Amino acid sequence: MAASSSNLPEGVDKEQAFGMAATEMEYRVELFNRLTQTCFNKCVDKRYKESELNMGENSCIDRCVSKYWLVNGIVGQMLSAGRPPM
Amino acid sequence: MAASSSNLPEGVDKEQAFGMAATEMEYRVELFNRLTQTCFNKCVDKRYKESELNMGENSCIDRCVSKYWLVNGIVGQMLSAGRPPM
Amino acid sequence: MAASSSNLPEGVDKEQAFGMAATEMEYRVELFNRLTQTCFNKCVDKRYKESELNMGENSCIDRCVSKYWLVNGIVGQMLSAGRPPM
Amino acid sequence: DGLPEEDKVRMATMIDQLQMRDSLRMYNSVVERCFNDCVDNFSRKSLQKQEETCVMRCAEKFLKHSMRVGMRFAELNQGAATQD
Amino acid sequence: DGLPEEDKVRMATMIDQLQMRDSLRMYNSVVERCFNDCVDNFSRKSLQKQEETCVMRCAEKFLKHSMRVGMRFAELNQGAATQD
Amino acid sequence: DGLPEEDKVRMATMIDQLQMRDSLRMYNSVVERCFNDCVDNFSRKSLQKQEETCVMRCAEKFLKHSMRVGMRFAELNQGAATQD
Repeated sequence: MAASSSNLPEGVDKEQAFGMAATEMEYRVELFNRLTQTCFNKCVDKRYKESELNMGENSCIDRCVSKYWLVNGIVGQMLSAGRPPM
Repeated sequence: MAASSSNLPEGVDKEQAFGMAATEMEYRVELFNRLTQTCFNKCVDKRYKESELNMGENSCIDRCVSKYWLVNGIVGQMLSAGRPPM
Repeated sequence: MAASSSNLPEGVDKEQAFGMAATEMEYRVELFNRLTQTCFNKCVDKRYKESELNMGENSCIDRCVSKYWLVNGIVGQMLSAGRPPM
Repeated sequence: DGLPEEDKVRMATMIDQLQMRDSLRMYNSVVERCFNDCVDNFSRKSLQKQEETCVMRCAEKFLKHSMRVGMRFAELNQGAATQD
Repeated sequence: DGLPEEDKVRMATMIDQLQMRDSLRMYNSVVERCFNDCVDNFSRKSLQKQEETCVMRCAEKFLKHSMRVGMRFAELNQGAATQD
Repeated sequence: DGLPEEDKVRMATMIDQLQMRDSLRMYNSVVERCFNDCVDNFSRKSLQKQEETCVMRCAEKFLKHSMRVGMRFAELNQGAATQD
């Protein structure tokens, strides 16, 4: 992220802080959205015979979220090994 | 959208108004883009034997747009039933 | 892009310049990302028997990037023929 | 907490706007998904009854799914996940 | 209409920029689609003649499609849609 | 070059933030892709050993792929591409 030197005009660092907070939030939202779409594809019957999730779908969803979270962790570790951390 | 109280510094409400206008426009653009991609997938022959849309494709497109619009309305009603309106 | 008349308040043209620079960067990033995803789909074996790219995959990737670039050029020419250039 | 009032307001506004943008995107994605899964016949402009039913079930199912994922996701974010 | 001149200019600038961003995205998506539909052989770096023809037809077809959808979409936005 | 110092700083900040956003998106897309390609069994909450191996190879392969594409892309941007 570089560049947080000291004698800048005051407004700049503040902009940067707001920008980073927005970037961080966007990242989490995107993670959640991809996880949601992916687990729907993997677990939910697309014939839509009813509007409830049945028991099999519900437990598939729980496990899918858990596994997605673990995969996220593994990939995160690999990426942060190669690069400077955020 | 909460928070449009009265004794804020004047700049904030204006920022908010510009932000909401941008969000609204982005929504419409995304709706149009998804509709366009979806109806191309449903209606257009991908062998590309010519560069014109034939009559069958054209009427499929018209009906596809109409149906997508109706689906958009149904889902919108369902969502706004559960939540506070925009 | 219209509207860069002369007697505007000074801040506006500067905002516009920053905005255009950001738009241009986002375009290049998106081009790169789509190219990367597409060529991975076309060239890389998804069974992941090893973590190296083999020789066949590597030369497929090089040619895929080259062809994607050419397709980008063709479509760009067609679009700019119909519309005012950026 | 040490933030000036003006910055707190601005941060809250930003969060509101990101959430609004996010729900609109989710809305768009549900429409696309349910249209794709439920509508395949283009001999008419209007929806057939069973297409309508399919769309409503699809959207409801997706919303329930999304809420369940949200709960599990929140648990994991708080490190409250249990083993197998 | 009651907006000060400065805000009108800013709004117009914002709309210009969103439209520019949108056309660039559309351009990127056409390239990806037509590449995917038309190019499948990677024994050479250059495009074969029939791949080039396919790409040009694909892009032209997509543009015509997009314009047609735009017209229908505008009609629906204005509530001018007719029945079946 | 003629830009005032303040604008240069602002431009650099903008580039930093776009790059940060872009790497996070790339990260999210690798996770989704490798999950999709490697995980298909949901009888347990934890990853099986061969799923884990698959995910790691997938991510590593994607990163190497991405770096190679980056190099070729940069060459083309500089007009340094050779024929066939």
